[in-house]
Amino acid sequence: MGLRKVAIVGAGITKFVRRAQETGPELAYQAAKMALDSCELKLKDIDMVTLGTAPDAFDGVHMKGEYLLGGAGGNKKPYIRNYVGGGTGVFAPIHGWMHVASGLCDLCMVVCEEKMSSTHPHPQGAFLTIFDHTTEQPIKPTLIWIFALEMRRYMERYGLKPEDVARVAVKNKKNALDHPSAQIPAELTVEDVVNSEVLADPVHRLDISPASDGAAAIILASEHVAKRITDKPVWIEGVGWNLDTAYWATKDLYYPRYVEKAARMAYDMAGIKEPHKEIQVAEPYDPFDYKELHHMEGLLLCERGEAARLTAEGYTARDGNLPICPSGGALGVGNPIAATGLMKVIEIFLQLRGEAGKRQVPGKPRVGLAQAWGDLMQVGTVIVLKR
Amino acid sequence: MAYNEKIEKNFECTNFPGAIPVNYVYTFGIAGEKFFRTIKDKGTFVASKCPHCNKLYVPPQIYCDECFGTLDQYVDIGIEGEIYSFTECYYDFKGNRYDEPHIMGLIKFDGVEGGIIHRLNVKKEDLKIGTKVVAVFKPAKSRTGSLDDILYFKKK
Amino acid sequence: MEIKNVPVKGLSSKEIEKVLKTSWDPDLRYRWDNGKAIGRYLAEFKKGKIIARVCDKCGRIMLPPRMFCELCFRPTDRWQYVKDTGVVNTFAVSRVYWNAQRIPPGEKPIIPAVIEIDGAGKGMGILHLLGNVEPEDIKIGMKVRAVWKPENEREGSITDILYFEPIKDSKKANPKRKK
Amino acid sequence: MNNRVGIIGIGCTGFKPVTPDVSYRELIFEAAKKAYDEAGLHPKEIDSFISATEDFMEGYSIADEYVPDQLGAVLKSVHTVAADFLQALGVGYMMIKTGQFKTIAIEAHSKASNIETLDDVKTFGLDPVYIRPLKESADFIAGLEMRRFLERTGNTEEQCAEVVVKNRKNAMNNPYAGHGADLTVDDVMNSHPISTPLKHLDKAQSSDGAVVCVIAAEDVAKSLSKNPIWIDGIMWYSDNANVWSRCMSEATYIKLAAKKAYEMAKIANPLKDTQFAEVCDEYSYKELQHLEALGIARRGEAGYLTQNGFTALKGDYPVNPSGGSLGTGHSFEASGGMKVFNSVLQLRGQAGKIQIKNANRCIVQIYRGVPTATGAVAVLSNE
Repeated sequence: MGLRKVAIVGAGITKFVRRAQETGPELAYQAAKMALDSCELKLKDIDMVTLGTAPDAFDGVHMKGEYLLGGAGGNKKPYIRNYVGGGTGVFAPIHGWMHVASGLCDLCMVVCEEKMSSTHPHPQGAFLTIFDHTTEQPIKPTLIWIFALEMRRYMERYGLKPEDVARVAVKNKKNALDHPSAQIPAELTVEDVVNSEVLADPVHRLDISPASDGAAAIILASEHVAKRITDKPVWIEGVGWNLDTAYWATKDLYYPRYVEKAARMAYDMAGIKEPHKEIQVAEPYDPFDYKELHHMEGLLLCERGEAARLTAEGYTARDGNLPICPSGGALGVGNPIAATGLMKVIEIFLQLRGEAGKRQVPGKPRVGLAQAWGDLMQVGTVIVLKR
Repeated sequence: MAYNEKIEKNFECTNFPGAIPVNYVYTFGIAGEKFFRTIKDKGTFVASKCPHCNKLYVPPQIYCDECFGTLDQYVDIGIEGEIYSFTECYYDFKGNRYDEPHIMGLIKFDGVEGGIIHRLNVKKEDLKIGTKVVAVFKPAKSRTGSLDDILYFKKK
Repeated sequence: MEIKNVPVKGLSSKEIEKVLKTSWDPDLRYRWDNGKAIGRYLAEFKKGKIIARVCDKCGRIMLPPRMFCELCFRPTDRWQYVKDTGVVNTFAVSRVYWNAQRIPPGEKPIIPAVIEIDGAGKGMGILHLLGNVEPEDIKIGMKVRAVWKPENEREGSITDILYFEPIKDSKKANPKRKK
Repeated sequence: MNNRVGIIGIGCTGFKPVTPDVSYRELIFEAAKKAYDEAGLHPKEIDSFISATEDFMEGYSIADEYVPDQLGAVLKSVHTVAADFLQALGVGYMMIKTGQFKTIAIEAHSKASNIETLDDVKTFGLDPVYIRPLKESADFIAGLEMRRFLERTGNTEEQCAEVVVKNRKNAMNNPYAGHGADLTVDDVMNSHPISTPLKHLDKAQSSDGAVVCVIAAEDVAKSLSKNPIWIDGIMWYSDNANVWSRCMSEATYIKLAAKKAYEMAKIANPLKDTQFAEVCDEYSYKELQHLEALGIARRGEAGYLTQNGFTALKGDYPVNPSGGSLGTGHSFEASGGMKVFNSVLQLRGQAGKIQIKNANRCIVQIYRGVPTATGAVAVLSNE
């Protein structure tokens, strides 16, 4: 008995915005409805629903999975919320894959939502409590610190300059000009980024993705059902996820070994031997610009320490050899955490179908990848899609 | 045995305090805005309508529970409903005990899905499932567009 | 299908003032049981000492201490004091407080660092602060030492160490460092 | 057929009102070590891990960060569901059914005693626009539901009290339960109201504890374990997200979940095909409501059956022989873990004083508590 094949057959996404008037369930609804409409399905056709959303502390509702349920189409259905911090957006479709691949259902809807603007005055308050309550929180850390600590370690290891990293922000924010959901697309220069306000050196303001509200959804189908729904199914060929120790200060931050582990799990399943040759378009997670470089290396899409040089050479541009974040990524489209990850999956889905419009990468790619990262420099989630 | 060492003296049991320091501001959403604006401006309730399934929802929601279609029509359903269930609640949201219980009810409206959960101001003998009730609002001037614009439901 | 029109408009900072809202300040307070490992760790902080746990199977000397070895998955075997000196593994120079409020210009930045503690296993770092040093003088690999609160002010918390400062006589310490 | 999923190891710390001597990490380690030892596996040999947890119960804004170490799951495939243990077990079941995974560990725990403001946390789960601003205890939702349920089905408050008496008595003989007591119906009826008709003794008090369970594909389960417990069926369902849109006189989510789980397990009549059930009794009336939704009792008859000893430990069909949440203590996301653990002991014949004779098959059911309408049903067997 071989594995059941699972395809993405439809997708929906809201605009990513700094503050939405819509409630969380309303955001989820907008994305879910659009996904259903995109493949001409009704909610009653959907057997099961899985929802991905990051901390309860964003939307500001304890057990927010239950709160979002109705808008996500979960009423009177098997519905569950999955969660791996910032890695959730790419994990949610993996969770959906489990639903269909297990044979428990033929059609599963995957919805991701985040409404960060509910936190007042700023979501950073919720980030204090990601650190260990006893051994770290008393010194009042903030999320930006941990990125700054990791970014410095990474830059020091490979002798990178701020400009080397800033190119990622420039590229992605520019790519986002063509994305209808984009919150902060912009035409910037490397100087703009390195001269922007220092938050926690080496992290500058324009190195960071914004806080956002938004939602995204996809529809997954088993092989025989997918073929009835669309003549352009995109298959989930590999899934991988990995969680590193919570004692984050006891590992070397220069390399995301958990991303490599997750990638290898997905590549093994997809039968990919040489990812740098076989992956034709990728959407690694880029909440901070250096993270894209970090993740390219962890995903084995290039040699360690090479990602910055490849970026400078245009290798990762939309028309480069290996387009990276052609959507505009979290840096340009915005970062409603879980919805961002699913936005990346949707981008690869569209790229492989040749339906990415102005963002379409050349060469009719057949194999693509999306990846997200999360927690205390801990989680890698990877999905490999094929046409 | 899971450990070689365990705590054996009760004064070695220590704990460490902490908190999650977060504050929130919630928008009422597309349907909620309509609902509370109508309460504020007109002192009545609106439901959202699904023309396809011929269903009404209160509080209004932007989707139909039946067909999942998008709802953007709103219908005035008036302020009269009936008690679907009720309870005398003895504790507040922090677990503090009241001297006198608060009477809470779920009020359903004829021909409308959903309902409104709010305080009841009803005599003991009328506190029954099925009793017809009507909403009592704050004076129009002092209404802000919030759940507290409804003072309570009383017997019709 | 190409995605062209997407729902949800978003509100400007002015528009948000005009829509109806409600607020909530939840009171979310906890008292976390320290248990054996962290209980002892904090008790030793009060005494001005840092203590680790050792797994005799893999030989790791672990900070913060734990009663189990997460890699061997067995109980750890013994306590071991480590030094209150260490090496800067990485650091940042923060112009923001925990709540993203900016530190006023002219005031000193906060300098968080991962410090690998001497005597603990390789790579065993803890998150703490650097002090008594100018940001430009800090180097990865620099030797530092804990500056403790006066004994009568310690309360059994990691903040019993105020910060770590460079060790003057270290070869790697920058001679330009101002007092 | 060779594609069943079996439980091959389960560890439980027991449930107590407080656990001041261990950190949450130490608590979970103990359960994990027991489970892995029973399964004969080192965590390095386990394919994937699932934890069931909610942020504000842990006091972390991203609670899933702190899952891996005490499970021995560092650099392993680990994920979290914001759901009950039983739903996590369902996800594990699904994962094995994909064919990509052979062994999976599932974890849930409660350190509810560490939450100073548990009432505030529960209120924080209410709808922020339509319910929370009323500033009432979250339990008033249960009061509303209990009233409607009793009124519409004819079950009585006294019959709910019988549930409390039965379950807390059962717990006296369960070494893993922390709230055993010998009560009378009058004790329950005279306890102070929380939100009428719900009274203090109708509500399970919270408890701390951890459960870890290892499941495996049939071939692996048979090779590793002498007495695997099979998951014959498992499914979870949610009713309408909005409290005001639900039918309060029945547990629709369990009706739906039970139908699927029974279908998977090929159960036509739960009373005939299973010998006992562990059902959610976070509030006393919930046990009756769930028994009716599970088809163990007909509508309106659950209270009568309880009163007549049908569901007692020595009755025709014991319900919550462990003591349930009322007797064990409400352990939030770990509730399903407590129920699965006790059911596994029963099916293996290791339940000691509360052992039910000839127990081959049982029903385990959970509910996620107010304000949710989410629940799950599983059918477990030893054959």
